Amino acid sequence: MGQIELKKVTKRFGETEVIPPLDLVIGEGEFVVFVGPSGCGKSTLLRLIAGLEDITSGTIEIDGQDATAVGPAKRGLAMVFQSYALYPHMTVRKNIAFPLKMAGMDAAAINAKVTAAASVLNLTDYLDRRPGQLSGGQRQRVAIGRAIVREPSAFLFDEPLSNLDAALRVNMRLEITELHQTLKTTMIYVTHDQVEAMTMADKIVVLRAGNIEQVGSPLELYRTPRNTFVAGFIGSPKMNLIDGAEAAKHGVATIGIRPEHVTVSKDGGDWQGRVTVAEHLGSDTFLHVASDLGQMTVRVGGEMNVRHGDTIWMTPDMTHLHRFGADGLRTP
Amino acid sequence: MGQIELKKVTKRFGETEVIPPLDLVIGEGEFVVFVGPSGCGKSTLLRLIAGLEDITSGTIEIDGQDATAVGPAKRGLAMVFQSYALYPHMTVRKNIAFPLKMAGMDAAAINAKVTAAASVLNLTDYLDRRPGQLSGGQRQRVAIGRAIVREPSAFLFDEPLSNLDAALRVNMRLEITELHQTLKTTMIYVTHDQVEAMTMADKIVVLRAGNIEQVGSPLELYRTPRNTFVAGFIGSPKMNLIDGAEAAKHGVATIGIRPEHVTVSKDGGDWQGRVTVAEHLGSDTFLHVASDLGQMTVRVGGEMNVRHGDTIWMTPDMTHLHRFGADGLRTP
Amino acid sequence: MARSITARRKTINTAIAWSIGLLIFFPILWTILTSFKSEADAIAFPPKFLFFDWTLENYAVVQERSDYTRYLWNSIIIAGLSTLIGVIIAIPAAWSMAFVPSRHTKDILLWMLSTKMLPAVGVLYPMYLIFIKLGLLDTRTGLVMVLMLINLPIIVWMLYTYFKEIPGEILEAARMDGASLPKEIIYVLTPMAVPGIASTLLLNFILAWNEAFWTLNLTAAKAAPLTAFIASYSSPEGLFYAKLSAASTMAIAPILIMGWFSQKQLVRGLTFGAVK
Amino acid sequence: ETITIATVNNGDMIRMQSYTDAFTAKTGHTVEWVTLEENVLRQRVTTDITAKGGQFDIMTIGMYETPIWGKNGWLVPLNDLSADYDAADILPAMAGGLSYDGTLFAAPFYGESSMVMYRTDLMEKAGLTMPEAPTWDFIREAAAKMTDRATETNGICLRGKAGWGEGGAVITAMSNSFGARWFDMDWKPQFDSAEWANTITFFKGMMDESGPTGYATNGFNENLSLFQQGKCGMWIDATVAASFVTNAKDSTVADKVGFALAPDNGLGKRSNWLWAWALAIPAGTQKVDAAKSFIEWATSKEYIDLVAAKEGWANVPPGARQSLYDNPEYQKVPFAKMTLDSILSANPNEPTVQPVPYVGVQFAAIPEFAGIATDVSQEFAAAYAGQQTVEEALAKAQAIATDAMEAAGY
Amino acid sequence: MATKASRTAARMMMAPAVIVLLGWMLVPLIMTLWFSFRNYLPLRGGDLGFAGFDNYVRFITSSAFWPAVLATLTIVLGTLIITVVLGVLLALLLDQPMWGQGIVRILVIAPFFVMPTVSGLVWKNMFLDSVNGLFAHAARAIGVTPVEWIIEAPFFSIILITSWTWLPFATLILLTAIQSLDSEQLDAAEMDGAPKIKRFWYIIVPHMSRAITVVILIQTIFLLSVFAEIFVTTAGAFGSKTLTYLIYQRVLESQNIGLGSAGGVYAIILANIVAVFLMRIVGKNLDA
Ligand SMILES: Nc1ncnc2c1ncn2[C@@H]1O[C@H](COP(=O)(O)OP(=O)(O)OP(=O)(O)O)[C@@H](O)[C@H]1O
Ligand SMILES: Nc1ncnc2c1ncn2[C@@H]1O[C@H](COP(=O)(O)OP(=O)(O)OP(=O)(O)O)[C@@H](O)[C@H]1O
Ligand SMILES: [Mg+2]
Ligand SMILES: [Mg+2]
Repeated sequence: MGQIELKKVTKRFGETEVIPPLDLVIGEGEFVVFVGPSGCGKSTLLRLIAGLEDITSGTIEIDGQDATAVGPAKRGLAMVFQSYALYPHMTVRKNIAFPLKMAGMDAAAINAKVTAAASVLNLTDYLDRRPGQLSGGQRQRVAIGRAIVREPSAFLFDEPLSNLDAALRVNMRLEITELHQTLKTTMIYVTHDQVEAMTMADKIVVLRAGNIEQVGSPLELYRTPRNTFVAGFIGSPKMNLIDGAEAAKHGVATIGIRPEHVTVSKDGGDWQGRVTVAEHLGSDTFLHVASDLGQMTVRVGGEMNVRHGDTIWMTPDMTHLHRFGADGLRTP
Repeated sequence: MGQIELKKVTKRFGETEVIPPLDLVIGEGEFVVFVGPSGCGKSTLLRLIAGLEDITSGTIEIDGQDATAVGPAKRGLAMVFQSYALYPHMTVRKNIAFPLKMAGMDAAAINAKVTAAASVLNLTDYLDRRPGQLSGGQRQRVAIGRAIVREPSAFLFDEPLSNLDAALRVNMRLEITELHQTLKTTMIYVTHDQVEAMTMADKIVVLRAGNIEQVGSPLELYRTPRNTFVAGFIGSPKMNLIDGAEAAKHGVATIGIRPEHVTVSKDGGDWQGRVTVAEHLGSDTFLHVASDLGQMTVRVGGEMNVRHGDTIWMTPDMTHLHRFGADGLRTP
Repeated sequence: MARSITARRKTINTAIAWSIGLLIFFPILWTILTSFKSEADAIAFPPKFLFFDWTLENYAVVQERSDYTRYLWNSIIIAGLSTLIGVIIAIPAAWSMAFVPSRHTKDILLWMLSTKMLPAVGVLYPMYLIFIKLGLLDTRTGLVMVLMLINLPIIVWMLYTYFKEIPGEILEAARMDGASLPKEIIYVLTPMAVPGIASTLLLNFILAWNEAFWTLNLTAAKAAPLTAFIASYSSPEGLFYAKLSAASTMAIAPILIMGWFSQKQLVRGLTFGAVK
Repeated sequence: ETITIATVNNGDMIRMQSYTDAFTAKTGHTVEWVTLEENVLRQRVTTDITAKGGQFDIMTIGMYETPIWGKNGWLVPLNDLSADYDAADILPAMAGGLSYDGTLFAAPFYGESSMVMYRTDLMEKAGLTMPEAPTWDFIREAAAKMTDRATETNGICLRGKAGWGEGGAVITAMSNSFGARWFDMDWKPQFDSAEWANTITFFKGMMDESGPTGYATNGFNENLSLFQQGKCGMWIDATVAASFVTNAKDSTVADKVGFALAPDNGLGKRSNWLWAWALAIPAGTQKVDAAKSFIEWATSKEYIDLVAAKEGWANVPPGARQSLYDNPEYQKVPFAKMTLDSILSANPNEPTVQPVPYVGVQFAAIPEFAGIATDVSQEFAAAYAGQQTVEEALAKAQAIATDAMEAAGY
Repeated sequence: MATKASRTAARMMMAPAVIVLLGWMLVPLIMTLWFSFRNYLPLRGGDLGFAGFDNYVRFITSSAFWPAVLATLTIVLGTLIITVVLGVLLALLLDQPMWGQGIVRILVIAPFFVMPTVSGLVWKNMFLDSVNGLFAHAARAIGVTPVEWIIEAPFFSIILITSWTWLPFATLILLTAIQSLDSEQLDAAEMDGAPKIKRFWYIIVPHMSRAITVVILIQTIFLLSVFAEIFVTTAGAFGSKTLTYLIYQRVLESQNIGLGSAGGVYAIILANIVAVFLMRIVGKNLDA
């Protein structure tokens, strides 16, 4: 239960093709994260899967059944929206019960399910409150509660944490991960957040302008980005991409090295540069460096005593050097 | 130009005292960041300095002159608001020109200044758009543009980046830092964001309930937090604070150790614990560990092959151990 | 802006605002006061403000002359039902406009409003003939229909601006949760829009209550509302200010009281999306 | 059966409403009243009768509508009323004005003419005596003498208000005594005649001298109110007003009022009008019998006796029946004789000095009249108010009337 | 939202409102058009045959036509200007801190609930009347000759009444608009050195522009058909006859349905000219 397969799915809004033909298989029980720049079609893709938008061509199969023409309610999927989309006029209990009521379940059964879901989500004490009386994290949990009672074959999340503040985001991230470990239901999760993508996903799908750039586990993407786009997109701070003569030395069009894979010294090394900004976080120091190879960012663990204007030397860790051809693709 | 001194400033809203008597000196050209939990009075303090609120008692001196009774326009300060507070019906050009127009400057001079500011801020192409047609980062820059054309003796920023998305926030952070380096004007900056506070400030002011808990450079605060509040507040992930027997061993009420100052091993060490969640970011791995000392967070550089449920050993780096007395104050 | 304003400023504001408020309210106040005067006091010079012989005689006379309660009841039924039916028809239309907008949505909306600009007198005769044909003259049914149609554009517009503020995601959530379209509207949209619907009901109730052209021309005895009641006082023999005032007070009192009680709702709804 | 009656909101009609129970007791029929202000009433009933809406079983209409509607066959003839009713008792002038082609189509509830009502005390103070039949010159002179702006005493109050039933009626009746007419025998409007110019000039001259401020907006009600407050020396208006100005409850001058015939100009026609509010049955109604029984009741001698018994003779509906004026009790009412004399001195068929093709004293009973007269009276009102000259007003009136008459195909 | 199913549903849900309104517009409109080409005189026996464009020509060439158009526009514009200007000022005032704000609001909103006939009657008889009106009393009390408001200033009188009715509406919308202004914008302007007056012109007024357009749109719709106020006060005399009133006279007083219908068609044309004009600005302002 919970395998979703997209076959040559396309989507146009009027004249503009938002999703060019796209194939994707999401396995049962997987936690799949969609990432990509704003406007690349993440939400659209999710909504196509949910059935909230018609696909222009292609087919969507859920558990092997063609679901292309099936209405959103019938696909057996549950969605958690960015704004949570709780029903503000209903209590938490009614919110969670709503899908069951729509399914015509009898009151006793509904009650049992709601109680169960509430206890899983630590909402038991809030069942009679309205969404307006809840904190952000609690609302988030109600939205999830509403999704889980339906026992969907897959959950769809569209940037569910983006409205929360940083501290809460960390907590909720952990909670969702735990939920996935408990339920083992397929989850499709859209986010902008690097950390969320890296920490939660079994599989990350990187999208650009509706195209899939790469699919793989977080560490796969971190270690072996398929092209410069993925290389630049995954990882924070961004990978330094260097082209020109330095890249040519390695026989490729572009080389990439992550900020954490560069050793910095004040005395000597491979590349020389001048610090433009030094960001001291205590735990780390980020140096933004102007060098002959262009603007670069490097990370130094702990505290390093450099300031704006200092000259430093950088030495890349060759084992972590990434090489890309003229077409942007990784060369082995 | 740009020294601001607060002497025994207090502020009450009706019955509630939001700012108890407070003294603070902000030196010329300094970049001062106010941090503190929500509702602690950061915005209020900023607005008192700006003159947008009357102070209840005390005096504010700007460049040695008593400015307590001076109107906001006359204090020579410029403010960038959290919502940017752009004038939605005016073009970018008119927005930036507005303070100059109010000052009665002639059209040619205004034009020259606006053009100059726009080119500094990369807004030249957008001068004829309305704020509604700009992205968040561009709006932010217009707000800054409106502030710099006045050549104020100090800038006041109230959480200027909180409405932007993560990637943009990083860029704008660098831009503001560079701006400060270029203009060398005093800046007072309110933020919630750890990273912003650490990376931008010359001096951080930590507030709690209107009281100043500590003032100092970011690294000073990171290295020698004056009390447990500051210790827990500065640094991300948070410092692990441990009390009870383990702290007693060190002869104090509480000890603190930052996640980055703990060495992790699978074989042995000081403290044993079980991993509840392992977050693999590629560049780092964050481990959330349940131990006898309570829930702890540790950071491991690069990739570490641990999973949920694994048992690990943690060894604190004693040179970075923080000790706090029963009153919460640091003991030397 | 939130700087302390002096008590003096506040006093001055209060004084000016109260004076203007009373000035605006004065005609109504004067009408109410006059309704308790004798005819002689009503036109006395200098005018008597509070110190006159208060009397209820005028109300007694007015009540004796015409059966106020029947007019009142007709007004309530006609204004109430026309508004209610209007809202019921308008909710689906406003739903469509707000949540499934097309290129023509705005055109349709503006077209609807433009139907309100037709001069009513110009079509009185045709309407009268149609009403005769349909046997609707002097029936509440007929008036309910007409007033519903007159107010429908305003109702649609108000609901549309309200609905637009409701995030579409909530309706989508309902759809994902298995709600059919009618259920989505009944269980989710309508309850969420209750404040908006309430103020729409209110404003249109008032407009229907005060509508004086069709209600006067299409009724005789059975369905005549308060506008017809007042028409029989509009120029009685002699200028009986006190009786005129009593009748006027009786005609406006119910709506005035209702309006005051629901002021907040009304104001919020009145903005037609003009205020975001 | 329940019959619906549309009626005007004047005092006599409202009094009749309060006696509805007596009717119900007598016949078992109940009544729904639709009481409207005069202008609104006229619109409502006209729309209803022309469109055959059938909303009313009885309509209150006047001398203007009755012949036109009767001619179109829209009214039920009333020539078969019961013997008790004594139709022959109806004053011939009234019966004549409410008939078409010899058939009575509406029964007069009350009839009226117009006459001079004056303040005996002020007249005395001015050192003048009001003759039984004054001339306009005398009236103007007396008005000037009685006027005292300091005490807000106006020598004369007349209607100037736009509307054919308001100022239009007064000026038309007055124009008759000046020898003016609306149309010549070829239906040509006559506002370009010297007689009309004289009429308006005289009227405006006199009113400017001695009339109240704002007389251009005064109608019957305003003048009544002024007179009752003692602000008018003379008032030439409907005879029914006599009972209001002599009623001590509302009038401060009740015991100081004298009456005289409407003035003339020595041309053989007086300036009084003739009007009746009458009850008629629209042809479409299903309840003819019930309606007839109501009319018979409301316009009967019995009703007059009922009112007389309850409220005194001064309050009975006047001007409809000869028998009322033969009643010695009624003859004691101060204005009874003058009312009858005034009614008798008006002749709808020969309203003015020169011959006219129309019937009606202060109106012409043709369908176009109301529209034209309203427009024309608006022009006159503007002239009274000084917004245009008399010549301009008359020229416009002529143009309006010519245009409308052409449109109507005369 | 935009699945095929939902679009189909949307069309069906829109249908009832559109159909009834279309019927409400078309049926009388077509009948009016039909009558306007007929020589329809009910008092002369009804439909007397085809009239060609006679009615149209007669209506537009009548001396009353252009003054009526002018009167209509005068009343609409006059009321709009007064209500918007005073509405803005009053809204500003009510936005200030004061005691008893709620009650003042109740006082101010009250006229909106008064039916036009009643307000016409009350104003005409109890205030504007030159003998017994309060204004006249006031004038006399200070030794001035009372003004004949309805004669000397008919437009003023009518506009006074309509403005009194609509000022509350304008005030309340504009007040809500002012209250929705982000106070940081005013703070920013103050920091930028704008004094009170300039903050009003540069920040508050532009912020209210959308609300002002809505006020104008709604009021115009209702003011174009102002009738009771005129009927009760001047009865169309002294040049205050609006197009609506003129049609009323033709239809109901002259009983010339054909002519009145032609007038109705002209009124529709005028209304549409105004409408198009309005929609232009409103459409733009409502998008923003
Ligand atoms: N209803 C629509 N009509 C027309 N274009 C649309 C519509 N919805 C989305 N688009 C376009 O489709 C593209 C993809 O939008 P989508 O919302 O899927 O992006 P996204 O990846 O979710 O972006 P974000 O990260 O900002 O949420 C965008 O260019 C957007 O402008
Ligand atoms: N105008 C006001 N009237 C009354 N209390 C106020 C007012 N403005 C602020 N406060 C109170 O003063 C305290 C400080 O508010 P302030 O806005 O300065 O907090 P802050 O530190 O900026 O918080 P945040 O981080 O959430 O912006 C809060 O408790 C707030 O409720
Ligand atoms: Mg999205
Ligand atoms: Mg704040």
